Amino acid sequence: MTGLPALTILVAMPLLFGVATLLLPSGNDRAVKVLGIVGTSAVFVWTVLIMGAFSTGAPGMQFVEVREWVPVIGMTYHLGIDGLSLPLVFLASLLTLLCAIYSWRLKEQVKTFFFLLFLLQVGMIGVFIALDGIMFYVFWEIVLVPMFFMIGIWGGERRRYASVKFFIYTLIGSVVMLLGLMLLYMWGPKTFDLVEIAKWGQAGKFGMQQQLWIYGCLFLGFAVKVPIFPFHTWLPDAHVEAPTVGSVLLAGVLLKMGGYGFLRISLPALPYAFKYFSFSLGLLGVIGIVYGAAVALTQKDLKKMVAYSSVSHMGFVVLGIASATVAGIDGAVMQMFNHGIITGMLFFLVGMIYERYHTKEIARLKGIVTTIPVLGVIVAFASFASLGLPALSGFVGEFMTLFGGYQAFGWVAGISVIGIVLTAAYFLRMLQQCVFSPPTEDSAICEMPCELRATEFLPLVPLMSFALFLGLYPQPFLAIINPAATALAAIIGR
Amino acid sequence: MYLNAWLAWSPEIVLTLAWAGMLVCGALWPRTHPYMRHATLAALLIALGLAGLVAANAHSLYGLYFSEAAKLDSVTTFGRLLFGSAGVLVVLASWDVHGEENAVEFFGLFVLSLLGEVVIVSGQNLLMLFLGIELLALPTYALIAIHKTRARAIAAGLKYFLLGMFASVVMLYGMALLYGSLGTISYVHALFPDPSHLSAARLGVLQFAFFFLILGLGFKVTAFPFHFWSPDVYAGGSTQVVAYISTVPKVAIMLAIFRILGPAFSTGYPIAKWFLIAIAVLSMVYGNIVALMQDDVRRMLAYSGVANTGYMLIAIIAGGADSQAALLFFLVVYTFGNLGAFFVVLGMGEDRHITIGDFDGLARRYPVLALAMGCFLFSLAGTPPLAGFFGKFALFKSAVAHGLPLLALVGLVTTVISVGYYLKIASNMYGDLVQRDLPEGRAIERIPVPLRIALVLAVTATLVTGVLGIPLFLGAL
Amino acid sequence: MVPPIAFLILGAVVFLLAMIGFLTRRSLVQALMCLELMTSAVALTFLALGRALGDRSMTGMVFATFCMVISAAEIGMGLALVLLYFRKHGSTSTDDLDLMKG
Amino acid sequence: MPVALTAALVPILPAAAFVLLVVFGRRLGERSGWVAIGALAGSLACAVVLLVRALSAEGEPVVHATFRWATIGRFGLDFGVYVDGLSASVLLMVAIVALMVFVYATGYMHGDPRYPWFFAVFSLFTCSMFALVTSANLLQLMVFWEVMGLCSYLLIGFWFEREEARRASIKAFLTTRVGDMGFLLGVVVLLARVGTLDIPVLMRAGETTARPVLLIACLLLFCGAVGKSAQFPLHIWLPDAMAGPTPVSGLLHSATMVAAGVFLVARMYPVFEVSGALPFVAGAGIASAVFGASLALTETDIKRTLAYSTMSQLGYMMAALGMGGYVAAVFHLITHGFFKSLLFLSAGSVIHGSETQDVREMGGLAKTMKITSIVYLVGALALAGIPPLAGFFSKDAILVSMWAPDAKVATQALGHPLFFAALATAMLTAFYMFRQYFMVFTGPEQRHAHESPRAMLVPMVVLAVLTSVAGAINLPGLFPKLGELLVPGEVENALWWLMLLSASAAATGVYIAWEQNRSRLEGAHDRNGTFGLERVYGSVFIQPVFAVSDFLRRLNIDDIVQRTVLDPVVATSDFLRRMDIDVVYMAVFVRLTSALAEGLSRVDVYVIDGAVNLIGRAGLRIAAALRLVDIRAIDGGVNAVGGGTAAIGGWLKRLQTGVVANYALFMLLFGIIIFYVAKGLAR
Repeated sequence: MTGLPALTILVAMPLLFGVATLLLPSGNDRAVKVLGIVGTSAVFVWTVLIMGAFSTGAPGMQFVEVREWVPVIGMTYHLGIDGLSLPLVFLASLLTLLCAIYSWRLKEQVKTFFFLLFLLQVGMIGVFIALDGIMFYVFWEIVLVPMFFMIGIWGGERRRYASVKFFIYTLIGSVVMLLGLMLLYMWGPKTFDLVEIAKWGQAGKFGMQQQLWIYGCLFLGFAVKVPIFPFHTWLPDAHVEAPTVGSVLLAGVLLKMGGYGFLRISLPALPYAFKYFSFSLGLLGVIGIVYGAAVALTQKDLKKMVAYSSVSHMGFVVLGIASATVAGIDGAVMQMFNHGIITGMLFFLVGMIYERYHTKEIARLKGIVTTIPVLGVIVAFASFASLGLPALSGFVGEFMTLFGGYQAFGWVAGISVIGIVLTAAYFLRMLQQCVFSPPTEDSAICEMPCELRATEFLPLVPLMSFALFLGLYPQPFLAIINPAATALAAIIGR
Repeated sequence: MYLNAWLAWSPEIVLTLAWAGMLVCGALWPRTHPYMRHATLAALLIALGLAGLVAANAHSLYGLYFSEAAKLDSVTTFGRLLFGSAGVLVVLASWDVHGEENAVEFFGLFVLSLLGEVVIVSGQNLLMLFLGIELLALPTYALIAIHKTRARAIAAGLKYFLLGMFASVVMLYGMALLYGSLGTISYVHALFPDPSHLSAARLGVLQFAFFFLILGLGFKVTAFPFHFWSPDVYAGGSTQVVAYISTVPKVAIMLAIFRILGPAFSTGYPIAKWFLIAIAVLSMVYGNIVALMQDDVRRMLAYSGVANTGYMLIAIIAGGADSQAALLFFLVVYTFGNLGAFFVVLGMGEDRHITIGDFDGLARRYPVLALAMGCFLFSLAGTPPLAGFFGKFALFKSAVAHGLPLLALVGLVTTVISVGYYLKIASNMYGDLVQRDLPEGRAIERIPVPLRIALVLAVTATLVTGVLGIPLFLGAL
Repeated sequence: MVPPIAFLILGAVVFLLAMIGFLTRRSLVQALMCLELMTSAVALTFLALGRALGDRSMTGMVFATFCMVISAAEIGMGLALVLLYFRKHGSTSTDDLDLMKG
Repeated sequence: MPVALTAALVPILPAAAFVLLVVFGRRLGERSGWVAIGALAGSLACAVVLLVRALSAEGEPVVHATFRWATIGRFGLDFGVYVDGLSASVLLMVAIVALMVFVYATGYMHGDPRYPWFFAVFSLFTCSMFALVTSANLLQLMVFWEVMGLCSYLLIGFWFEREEARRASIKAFLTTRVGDMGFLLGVVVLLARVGTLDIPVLMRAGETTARPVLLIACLLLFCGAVGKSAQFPLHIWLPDAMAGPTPVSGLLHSATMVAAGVFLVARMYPVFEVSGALPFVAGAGIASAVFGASLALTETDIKRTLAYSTMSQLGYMMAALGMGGYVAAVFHLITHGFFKSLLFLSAGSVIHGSETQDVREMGGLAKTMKITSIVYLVGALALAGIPPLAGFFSKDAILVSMWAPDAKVATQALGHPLFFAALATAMLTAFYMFRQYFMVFTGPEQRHAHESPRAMLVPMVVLAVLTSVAGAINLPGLFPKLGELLVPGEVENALWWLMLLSASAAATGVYIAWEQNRSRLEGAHDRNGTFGLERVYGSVFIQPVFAVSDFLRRLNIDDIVQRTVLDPVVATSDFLRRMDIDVVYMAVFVRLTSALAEGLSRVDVYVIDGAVNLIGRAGLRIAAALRLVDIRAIDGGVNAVGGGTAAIGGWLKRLQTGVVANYALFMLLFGIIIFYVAKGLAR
């Protein structure tokens, strides 16, 4: 690994595989699928290798590649990875691989699909390893296009509306974020190199007023992506219409880009503004937790319920980030990872249910555990993981963000426990109605064959293992995040 | 020196010769008509090659020529290459349409207008600018009107002509006033001097002069209040010509504007600056919002053109070297994106309005065409990693860097609006790729091979500029 | 000797009148004539300015000359288009609203 | 075997059984029960070893071994095992009871289609209780606390085909979760303020941390205990939890779920002591004790009656803890574990045999179910506090602790009212238990019943024996082994008069029950509703209590919760869902934008094109007039090649110049306006 530009390879690999997908002769779907799985596996293996070579104790960037690129616009070629980004990169490669496996039974437009999947992976991984503002933004936006097509092509009935809404809504946020990045450039060190900008910010060279303005601009971009209440309204629509794989990656990885942005850019570059707004941000996080859970409680559509649960869960991420304490940041990254794992699993499951019952209406789904015991049990498992049951990974992140929130904001953070209770309520209600219930006459009927296929079961296994393992023993994972989180918290002085 | 001049302007000489040859042959031997397109293409390719050679010998050939009336520099070279390549694409797109009928008129006029554009870009005084504009404009009036079947094309041409002439004359009066108040028409150094050297009366006259000048130039680039002709003409004219006039002339004039307004402009002439800012903002806002409501794709593209003009004006207002680089890059992006989009419309059929609904299910039935259109749309919308993003990014960054963050904000927000109508087409094209619950769109006749080549070239240009071209363009210039 | 300013005023007045004519005339040909008149007014202005400024490079005169050249080309083009239009639509009943919409 | 491993094995063995049964359960079939039992037996053996060690440890912890579970900045969370006298004794009780219940369950669950799944979850349930008891870290304790909640959810809802089971399982999970949120916050506060969650360190937190902080933290922790131990007002899940299979109730009500709350307070006792939270604990405890007993009075479901008695007994323990009766509470926890599991298992046997849960439909079962009736009697006597059964001693210890509270935590002024309330409750307890006993086992036989299989009877008998002798572990003054184990060096004094008093209170209760039963049998025609209340003589005392009980039943706290908490929450959620801000956004932004766009394009269409059309139409009129005047001239002109200019003019007048002139005008006008605006801006 040493000597090789590991991160360039990491982000180039999916791109090359994507192009290779396009070059395959049309008509041979099987070959495309094999290539898709091989490609995503290769990326995953490479990620694991990087993870293995990553030295855990060091707080700084590793595998750094830095080069002049386009000096006219102040752009550098700067890649690097640290404890914040590594888990998210891992998440992105893992979920893409699982999505590729899950898509084994895709029948139409296979080539397009896998190309989009690879393109999506380029963006997802790129965002987390880019250390240049422009590269960051480019990867950030690259993600939109394949997702737009995934929703627009394989989506549900209102896919056109949903895809355009998704695109435009998130774009509004990100263009304003782009303005923020430009202001960082203009008022800062006249380069888009995020490391330089962070140094500049920590040296206190941004004026207070400047910091507030830039923070506001960046906030909008990140907030829409996370999504932070009240910028979350694109999420349910996008999720409900998106195909399974789209939902998995949307919830699993795309939402994390917002939280990551706060940690990577806002906090190190704008410590004053971050501190200034930290309470408001935390409050928004708490509101998101309670609000998302409250709205999820009466949803009639299974997928929409899970979508709102994302709003609630990402609220914890926001709370943790806002606290800017070690525990909060640790917890936020942990929670991002967990949410990716668990909600990804839930969306896979919703997809499987929909495929079998042709409905996502909670009222019409009954007796899953009696018809398909394995599916039912896994749904229950995922639900409990999602509602933050201790011993499963969701709890660890929630606890740590809550702890960080308490350290920073005191009792206000405590309000979020209402959200936890409500989360339990809507998941249990769903379980009671759909899974642990006898089938009735008017309930939807499972189309044969009901049993899970290997390509469906396989993606669930690693997700379940992670949910369990990280819940039982999070230390190895925390050891990766901790140095970076400690360094970040030190900037704010918490 | 003479030899140098011949060498330096050899591309234009080749084109002029080709033009003359085409006219003579066309008049004498009607059998040569089908070969006019070949001649044009060859001439363009040769001219491009020569332009490249000239650029390679920049150290000995760059400089002022013809009593400081024309300047050969990197901007001129840029113009030559861009106009030439765009010209090649347009010729390919017109290959069958104007292959035999009206061939002499069409290709002759076309070459003439290209020459006009080079004059505009290389010119160093107002007279050259005026001549260039007329040389460009007069052929395009006719080109719009030349159409095999469509009666409306002539009406459109007439409308374009009358309004265009009106704008030119008003601009001409503005030039006269400029001459009167400044005492010179040359902008080799700077047309607008430091205002402290001018008397109050002259400054007063200068205001009128500037207004008239911008009216004339704004008309050609379809800036906001001077754009009214463009939707009508775009919808009425023949598509390949519309593709041409929506891009290349705009590029030429934009470059000219950049040359005219010197460094003193942005600090010394606040009224002029605010005038341009107002025009830019209104163009972006108005163009994008009205485009959102259009159903006819060509009208939509016309309004999107208005909006893009607004974006280009941002660079002009910002001024400075980085803005120039940004502008040049954006112009390339805009040219290929817009040309490509019009070519797709051309490929979908000439006989009637192409509406957004016609794109329903295009991706399923004509995947390559849809892919190309998607490419152009996303580039125009400014989505990374396509070229459009870097173009817009560079523009907005230059605005921020020159202390105009709010202007950049307007640009960014209106970009989002623009995505609305671009995506409407994209989602129509791809909406029923898998689920087929939508009505069938329009059936398409076979797309001629030259047009296909043109499309492929445009796609390549869009992709290559985006992915690889950034350092090339932004770094080198 | 008449001072140059008088010619300038004359040029401005003619330009303005021609412009008003262009804006109000309903006849195509009249509009073309108005355009010609405007061009002439500009040419006059250039000449007057050239003299007023005492420009030795004769910029004003050159400009005025080119004004004439262009206006000749312009009227040729204009009439050709008008004629073409007339021919196309001559024998059929014209759908003018179509034209209005472009 | 190192002692740390021994301690770790206690929860690990059932956990292994859980994994084994989940994976191979289907293949094992009904053998899976024995797998679970085998694992549990191993745990029991380990627990015995631990207790033996604890007895010789003289107050020092037997085991304290940890590993780093998570590092959060400067905070380290070390999970592991920590066993001292308290955990060792509770562990043994849990192991014994659980083993008995497991054996019982092999009989009870026989033939159930989800038999392996039942034992899997049951193992996990036990495992989490073990792990909770041996936790070295408060967060670890909380983790298993919640896992136990999950298991209770799964077990209560085991027969999810029944609507009530599903409802009850959700209710149990959610209600306890409400309390758990307090627990969670308490843990957060402790970690933030004390800086550690290691239980041995936390127990000395009073030395380093301010009292108000600890008070808040302890009250929050206590919320969790209230939820788990079904204390007022979070007790509502407990009666409904009867919807699960009886072995579940047997374990849940004695050794695991509800015991956890009391254990938590006992575990954190030093902190509670310092913080000043104990009076609150006492208050909540005694309220639950009285409340539970009163609710049990008018209950007719055999298991629900027992459930209310659990609530009441747990209230006792809490109250004892609150009054400083630490040893008494743990003592009662242990004895209660035995006799309550005994009672539930016997009740299960009764239900199994008579196939009803309503005591009014039973009667005379002693004839057919002899063993069951005997062991039930033993349990009932123990619960009522009749000497020399275990319940008598432990209840007595509690009463002692109230009469003479620990001076550090409470005064006698607080203790005496509590004492009398507890005494009255003891009498009520004896009353409702024996009323139930008489109704079920004596009197005329109402339906055919049969004795339960041996697999069920054997554990019951074993438990009955244990119930009879368990009091011996802490005979006040004679053999205070438990007290020595828990609090070395402190000698509890026995109050003989108090023993007498409590025994006689219990006896009074039994007597009233007997009397009432007699009167009931005499007027057998009136068996509905209130047990012929009006005929109870000598009930000057009991009458108002019944009235209160009836009132409480009518009040229906569930309904209140439903109306005051759940309904508004659901309504809010529904409101939010309907009025999602998306709608507002749509209204404000999208509509605004599209209105703007519409408006602008109207400007284009109507103002500009409209003006154009207007003029165009005017032109048309003129042309029409022209046509009228000289139609031939025009036709002629049209047909003539390159016709006269006038004709062209006429043509184009109609068509073209209107548009052009207007466009040109607009260019000028708009341009001038913008220019002047710019001029204003420039200034």
